Parts: sequence; structure tokens; C-alpha cells
Amino acid sequence: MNIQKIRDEASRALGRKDVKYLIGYQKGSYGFRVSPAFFQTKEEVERLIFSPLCQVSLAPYLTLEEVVPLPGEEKQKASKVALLARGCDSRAINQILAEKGIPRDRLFIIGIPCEGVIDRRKIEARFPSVTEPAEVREENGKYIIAIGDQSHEVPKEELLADACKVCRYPNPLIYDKLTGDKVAPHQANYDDITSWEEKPLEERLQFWLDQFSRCIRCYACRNACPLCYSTVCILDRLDPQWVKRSNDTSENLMFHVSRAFHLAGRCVSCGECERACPMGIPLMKLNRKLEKDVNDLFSYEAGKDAESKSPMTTFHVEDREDFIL
Amino acid sequence: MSALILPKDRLTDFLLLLHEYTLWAPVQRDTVTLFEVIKDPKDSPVDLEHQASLAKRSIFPQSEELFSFDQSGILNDASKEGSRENIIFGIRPCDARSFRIMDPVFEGTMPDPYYLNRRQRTVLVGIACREPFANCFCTSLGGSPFSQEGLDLILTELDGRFFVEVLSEKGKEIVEKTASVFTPASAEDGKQREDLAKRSEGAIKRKVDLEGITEKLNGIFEHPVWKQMASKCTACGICTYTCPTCYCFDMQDETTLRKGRRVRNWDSCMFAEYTLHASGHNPRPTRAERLRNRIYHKFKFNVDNFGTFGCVGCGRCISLCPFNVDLIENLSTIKSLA
Amino acid sequence: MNNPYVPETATILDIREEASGQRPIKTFKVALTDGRDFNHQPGQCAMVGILGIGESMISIASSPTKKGYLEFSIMRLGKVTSALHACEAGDTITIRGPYGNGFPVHDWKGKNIITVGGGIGQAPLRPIIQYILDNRNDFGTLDVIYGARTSQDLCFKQEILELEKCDDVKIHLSIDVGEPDWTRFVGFVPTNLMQVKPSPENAIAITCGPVVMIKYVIKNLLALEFSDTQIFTTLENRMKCGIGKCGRCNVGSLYVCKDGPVFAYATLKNLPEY
Amino acid sequence: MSEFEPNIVAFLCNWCSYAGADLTGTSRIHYPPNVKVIRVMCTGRMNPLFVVQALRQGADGVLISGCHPGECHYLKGNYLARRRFMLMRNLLGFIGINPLRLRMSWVSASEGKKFADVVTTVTEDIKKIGPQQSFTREAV
Repeated sequence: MNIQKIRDEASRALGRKDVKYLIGYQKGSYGFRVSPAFFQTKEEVERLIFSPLCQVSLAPYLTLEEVVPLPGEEKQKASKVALLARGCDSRAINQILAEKGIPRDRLFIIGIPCEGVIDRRKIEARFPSVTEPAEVREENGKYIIAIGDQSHEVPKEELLADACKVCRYPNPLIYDKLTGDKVAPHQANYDDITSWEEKPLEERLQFWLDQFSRCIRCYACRNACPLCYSTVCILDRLDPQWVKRSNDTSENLMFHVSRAFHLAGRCVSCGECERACPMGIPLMKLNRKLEKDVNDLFSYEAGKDAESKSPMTTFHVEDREDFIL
Repeated sequence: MSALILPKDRLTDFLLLLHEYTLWAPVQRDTVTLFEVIKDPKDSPVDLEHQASLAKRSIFPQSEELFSFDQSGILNDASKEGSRENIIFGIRPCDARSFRIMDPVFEGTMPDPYYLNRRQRTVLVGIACREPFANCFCTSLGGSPFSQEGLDLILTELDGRFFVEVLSEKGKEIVEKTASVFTPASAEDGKQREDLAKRSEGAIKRKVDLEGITEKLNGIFEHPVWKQMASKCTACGICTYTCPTCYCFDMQDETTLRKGRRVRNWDSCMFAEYTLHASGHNPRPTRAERLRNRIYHKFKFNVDNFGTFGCVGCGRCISLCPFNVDLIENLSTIKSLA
Repeated sequence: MNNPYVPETATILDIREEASGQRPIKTFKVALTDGRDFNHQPGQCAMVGILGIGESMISIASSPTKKGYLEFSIMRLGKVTSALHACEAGDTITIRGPYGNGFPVHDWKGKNIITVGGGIGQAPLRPIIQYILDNRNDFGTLDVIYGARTSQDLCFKQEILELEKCDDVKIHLSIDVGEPDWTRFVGFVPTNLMQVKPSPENAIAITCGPVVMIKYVIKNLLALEFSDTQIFTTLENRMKCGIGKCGRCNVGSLYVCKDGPVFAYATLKNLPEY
Repeated sequence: MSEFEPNIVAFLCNWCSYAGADLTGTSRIHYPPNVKVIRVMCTGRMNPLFVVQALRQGADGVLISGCHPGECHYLKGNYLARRRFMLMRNLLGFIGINPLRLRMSWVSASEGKKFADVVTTVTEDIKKIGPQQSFTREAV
């Protein structure tokens, strides 16, 4: 990954008259952290980074309440937002575009083929309590980790985020500029899902009730999700109140089923929900189950292009109906 | 007060002797460590290594019934229901201090019986932090990894044993009930503890100078810095729900066909719905106002109202934030504003 | 320890429709079931609720000098107020309170009082008007400036027109847009205020209404040379507990439920977020 | 102890299954009294969350019944519902809720007998798998 190329593209994008600002990454405030950052001028692009530590998806920022019109003085009138997009982010963007969530002409997408990113939990478990800024680069299937003046090598597989291990679309599917060379995709692998479904019902239920009981309903999974951008989410609705405010297993189950189901045929498997969860609930397992089924049953994958219709709003006369009495 | 030694292999015995109490302790749940009620200390290994979250829910639960009712009217007042004495075992010194910050909110002219009853019936058994975590900054807020403030007992792990200091009458009572597991501490043990305390305090790397922050905040309410700080925040509730000093709550009625109850639940000032008027007007419509309110509440409003910062420097909001909204960084930014 | 979260029950004695239209307003006359006196100050509020629905903070629209009942004027907006509007006389509701500081009526003895209200904002001003009329010798002149969007939205219309018969009360009504039968002032309340031009001498001005209206009324009062300590207003925010604990109604470090809803402009102007 | 009598919520479409259920009654065909019928205009109106909500509030099973494919009064409501509930069933199964608790059927206005059969099957199945209590909303 050549950071200079990305910076060049970024400053070219910021040089455009129609681009308001660019959403990218900069060094985080401590340790292995990388922070989302909003760049207004070419000069600021010096701070822009892209490394295997860039786990955060930038796509959710496109649909936050004020669609980020930062006070950009004369640039206020410009209409486009530029952002860095990896494969998964580009799929999210495609899906939002397909749903007409934002118009295409508001976006300037700098695509980055992505080799996969590091799961912050894994690296922080390996190197606990690191406060000084640390850097990571990838070399021959290994991560070279520099903490202060020390250097460590860890095999890539050990730190790679789970979502990246089965990523079929590491290369951006929609972009205005592409930086870097294309990356070989991984194979889809739903073994975890199929083996889970072989377990007895009772065991599955106990597992999930236990997971849901831990939820504190901070809604970070929702807010971190690039596709949870409803203006009024049913979870915030008071009338009708689908999910009560109370934290108990039953309400939490309702919340998690609604969240997962709302993403049926829309989830792009970026893994943001699970990454954001402070309680370590394996949310991607639910999403992946639905993703697998949508693929198996309706031959649909979310975010492959910006036109296709959601499988939940279309049908085939010959859809399976063996479950119907 | 006095000091004792609890051999590490007698920890479970110590907890077993406290069976008459409801025992809260940090336990590992998959990848996270949380404070939970443990039924049998033999089955639930207590995790004293990690910085467990949610100690506050032992006294201020996330959801709590205030009273129940049916068509005839109010049936019971849950605050009058007696409950057992609680022990929060393995609480970090910062969390113990946090109750001192919440207390004046729930006391005052209209004391809150739910919180205060539970508070009075709770014994805090702390564990000193030998190794501070990445984002610990308690020393910037007048605390320390070995702070005894608000605790009844404090344990310090020495090699293969805990150095136990009795800090209050409640603590003394616990030690008397469990006397069989303790041996006397020597002067050498005390010295070891002192050394660890010094070393641990020195190991805290993240710091922020809060001198004059309240005065600073007086003048920057309309500053553009809030919008910048909030730009990467997505307004989830992690920082407030895992904060040991955040106490905001919501009250809602929940009903089934024949009965109902009024429940109070944690609420977060980061949610848009928190301040939304019925008319649709929202005094804090964007993330910038909400983040600003959170920082003002902790570093100005709480000082104005109760004379202390509403923060103990535990660093959880920083560690757990998915988007690297960093309180220490934000406070430093505020300090550096002209 | 008394439990401040458990409400008392009250019975609706009578419901009067004040305004119809998009945002209907009804006045509920209620009495505590146990017949106890509520002991409130003019300007204080109460948590009015229905079990199973929830509670809302509503200002008490009747003066403590009116014994034996309380009145609440409520606009139908959210979940609780919609449920209240569906109630009938004889129904049971719940009440907690009184909450808040109320108007410092004792400091106002001998003063001329000017109330400036807009829409439902007249409700918190009504107890003050009633209080003055019931203690008429303690106060100087009374000017009631009141406006709403249309003549249909004017609350307590009959009652206010009745007041016009007293020679020591002046009534200045207005509506935002002219109507065929309307002979009084047409325009916004702050404009009406400038036209009435009350004198600041020995006077107290109290204003309540929509946020924007309050801002302009205060601006105009200042232009009329009222001082910071002569201007009072009431604020509102979303509330849940009513006793300064749940956190959401703060304006700066003050809680509207506990430290308000009545604020002198001298206090208000120093609060951030106002 | 008396035999377990399940609580089953049946969402029936106005045009076919509700009329079918009516026919069952007027034809005096017996079927288990365990279903509580809620009439909806179309199975396409069914929010998948209705199912979870019903199970949470004390139902042991949910039956959704609509017009046969191609016969929907609104042309495609039942096709959309078919997709939705196929997925919902799978998701419920994934988290350990027996998929037999969510059943779907096509019953036309003339199929009074079929409605009785469907209800009998569903009731029998749910009797076999027993009551649903593991995530019911806390009884207040």
C-alpha cells in the first residue's frame, strides 16, 4: 500500500472545486488507535494515513444527521464529500445508493484495494496497555509492528479481523479514483454458520439468550453500521414502542432480531457492528446467517452494484415454498 | 486501620464465607469482563486482572422497577422492598470513588430511596490496580491506582497473597466474619504494598492538566471546536453507559394486559431522543451540542452544583469508543484553546 | 424516606376546551383524591400522568388562592398529552409535585405587573393573574398582553375578556394573521408589546411562550428599558423525574424542573445554551 | 396436570384465509380452539417483527395464512411475505427458536377444510414442542 499515492489522490480530490472535504484516517490518540478524520485543505492531507490498523469504516459518516456539512467557509457551497473506501465500504456505498439514501453526485470516492485490517481487540490483547503511538505495516504475510523503538513481527492470520478472513470483495466496486493494485479475494466460507446450525436448538437458544442478556443497548452496533441510517429508527420510537427501554433478555432479543432482520439482504459484511460492540456480542454471526440465506435462496449479494433492487422488495414466482403448509 | 494477609488460594473460601451477602464480582463473559452477581464463587472464577465494566449497576441498575400498578391504582412501592446486603468485590478504586460523585445527585432535598437504600446496604471491597491500563488517567482527577476513597476494604495483590487493608466499620465487620482466612500482615508486606503503589502510579502514562478547566469552559460554549470534536462521534451510548459516574435515566411505563410498572432505565445524553420535546423541537439537535453537554456536565456543571468533577479518570469511554473520541485528547484541546 | 417518584392520584372534575384545530388545548380541572390541598406557588409545575402511559411536566394554570382544585391547560402533542385529551370528567390521573421554584410573588408587592404570553404560554401566566386579582391591593396595575396564531388558538378567551370589565386591568390581545371579525391588534406578540409600550417604572414583566417569541419579547423589553431583574420568564425542556436527577432538562448547570421553570433574565442571560 | 394447550396467533389475510376460516365455521368443521385470529389486509402487510412480538407476549406459535401464489388481491403481497418469512423462520431457527413456531400457509376462501387441517397440524406440532417461555416478556 503506497500511502503517498493515496495522499496524492486525496489532495487532488480536495483541489477540486466541487469537493467540500474528505473523510479519511489519521493517527489515533494512543497506541494502535486510528481515528476517522475530516480533511478540509490540501495541507492537512499530510496527516492522512492508511495502514492495516484502519479498521473503522468511514461510510457511516455519509448518512449521519447533518451529512457532515462542517463549517468549511467558501467551500460550504461545494456539493461533494470525498472519502476513502475499501472493498466493504464501497459495497456499503453501493447499497446506500441503490436504496437512494444519498445521491451519487454527492460523493467522490477514492477506492483502496484492501489487504484486510487488524482487529484492534486482537492486537491489544497481544500487546496490552500500549499508550505510545504504534505503527503497523504488512510484509510477506506478516505484520511488522513498531511500538516506540521496539519492533515485533506477528503472522497476519493471528491479528486479521474475522470479517476480512472471508472477504470476497477486497477491491472497491464503485469509485471515482482507484489507488493501488487489485487484491486477490478470499473464498466465501460459511462453515461456522452451517456447523452452528447442526447444534441442538436448545443449545443455540441458550447461547443467544446469554449473549443478548449481556447487551447494554448502547446502540453502537446500529450507529456504527453504514446501512443503519433510518431517519427515525424503530428503536427510538415511543409510539408504537416496539422495543421497551428496559434492559432484559426479552427486549434485547427483540432489538437484536430487528437489527439483524433489517439488514437482511443489505448487510455488506464489514463487521462494524461487532467491532463497535463493547460487550463482545458476535453480531456478525446473525448477519452472516442472513447473508448466506439471501445468497442461497435469492441469489443476491448486497452492494454489488448501485442499481439492483433489494431481495426483500422483489420476488420470483418460483421462490422456494417448501415451508408453506 | 489494620492490615491482614489473605492467601491467594483462600480467596474462594473468603467469598464463600460471605454467602449471606449478594455478591457482585467481575467475571469473564466471553471476551469481556463485567460485574455480575455470582451465585457460587466456586463456579465463577473472579477476574481481577481486567478493568471490568458496569460496577455502577450493582447500586444503580440499568433497569429498575419504581412501582407497579393495575387498574385499581398503584400496587407497591419497590423502594420499600428490603433486599440483602450487597458486596461489590473486586471494584477498582476509580469505580469506588465514582459513587461518591453520584451520591450528592441522589441525596439532596428530594432523596432517591432506590439508590440510597442500596447504597447504604453495599460494602465495597476494592482491588488496587497494580498495572494501570492504557487509558487510565485517575491521577489527573485526584485519584490513584491505590486510592482508598469510598472503599470499605482494599486488596492489593502481592506474590501469591492479598494484602488486605480495613478502611471502615463495614469493612471491619466483613473481616471479622471471615477471620479464619486471614493471617496477620508484616511490616514487610506493608512495604511491598507501598512500593507497588508508587510503581503503579508512575506507570500511568496518560495525563491531562485540569487546572482551570472549569473557568476555561465558561468562555467557549459557542466555540467551533465542539463541532470538530463531535465530527467523528456517531452518538451511540457506549461512553455514557460504561461511565461509572453517568447517572442520567429515563422513566417509562410498561404494561401488559392487566398490569403495569413504571421502570427507570439508564439514558444517554448522546441520544437525540434524550432531549427531544414532544413538539419536535430539540434543544440539542446535533452531535456537537450533545458531546458539548457531556463534557460540560462532567467538568463544569458538576463542579458548579457539587464541587467535584463528574469524572474519575477510568478511561473506559476512551478504550471502548469505536471511533476514537478521546476524552483526554478533547480536554487537552480545550485547555490549549486561547 | 419519602418516595418522590410515587405519584398521588387525582380526579378530573371538569374538562374545558380552550382551543381547537391542529394543536387542540384543553383545560383540566382536577382535585387530589384524598382532598388534600396541593400547596403550590404561582408558576410551579406538576408531573401529570396516566398510569401505563407516562408523565409530563405541566405548569399549574390556577392560582393557589383558588382552593379545592388545580387546573392544567394542556396542548395535545405527545403520547401523554394525547392520552390526557382522551380522558373524560371523572377519570383518574396521577399527580406529583408541586415542582420548581414558582414566581417570587412576595418580592413583587406594590409593583405594576405586565404579562406577555403567546399561545399555550399563557397557562403559566394565568395563576399570576389570578393571584393578583385575588390579592388586588398588594399590586399596582396589571397589563395582560396575549397573542396566538389565530383567534381559535387563544386560550382562556372568555375569562380574559371578562377581565376587561375591571378598570385596573388592561388587556391587549393579538393574533398573528388578520381575520374578518378581529378588531384588535394583528401581528406578533413582541410587536404588540412595542405598541403597548409599558413603562418600566416600578414594573415587573413576565413572559412565556414559544422560545423564539420569548427571545424577541426580552429584546423588546430591554429596549423599553426594563432591567435584567425586572424581566422574568419560564422555560421548558423534556423532563422525566421532575426532581433534578434524571439529567435531561438542564440549561447550563441549572435544572428547569428544580431550579426553574421561572428564571429572572439576570440569571438567564448568564446561562449557556439559552 | 392437564394437557398443554398452546396459544397460537393466526394472522389471516382478509381476502382469502379469513374468508376460508369463516367457511370452516359455517361448514361446521371442527378444529382446535387454540388459534386467536388477527385479520390483516394482506400477508404482505405483515411486519416480520409481529412474529417475534407475538412470541414475546405469550404466544407459543404464530400462523400466517394468505392467498395462494398468483391469487393475491394486491397481486404480489403474498410473494413478498413468502420471502420475508422464509428468512425470518431461518433466523429464528438460527438463534434456537423452533421454526415450527412460525408457520405459513396458503388457504383460499373456498378451502374451509384446508384451514381446519392447517390449524390442526400447527396445534399438534406445537403441542409436541411445548410452550415457549424462554424469552417471554417478563410477566409484570
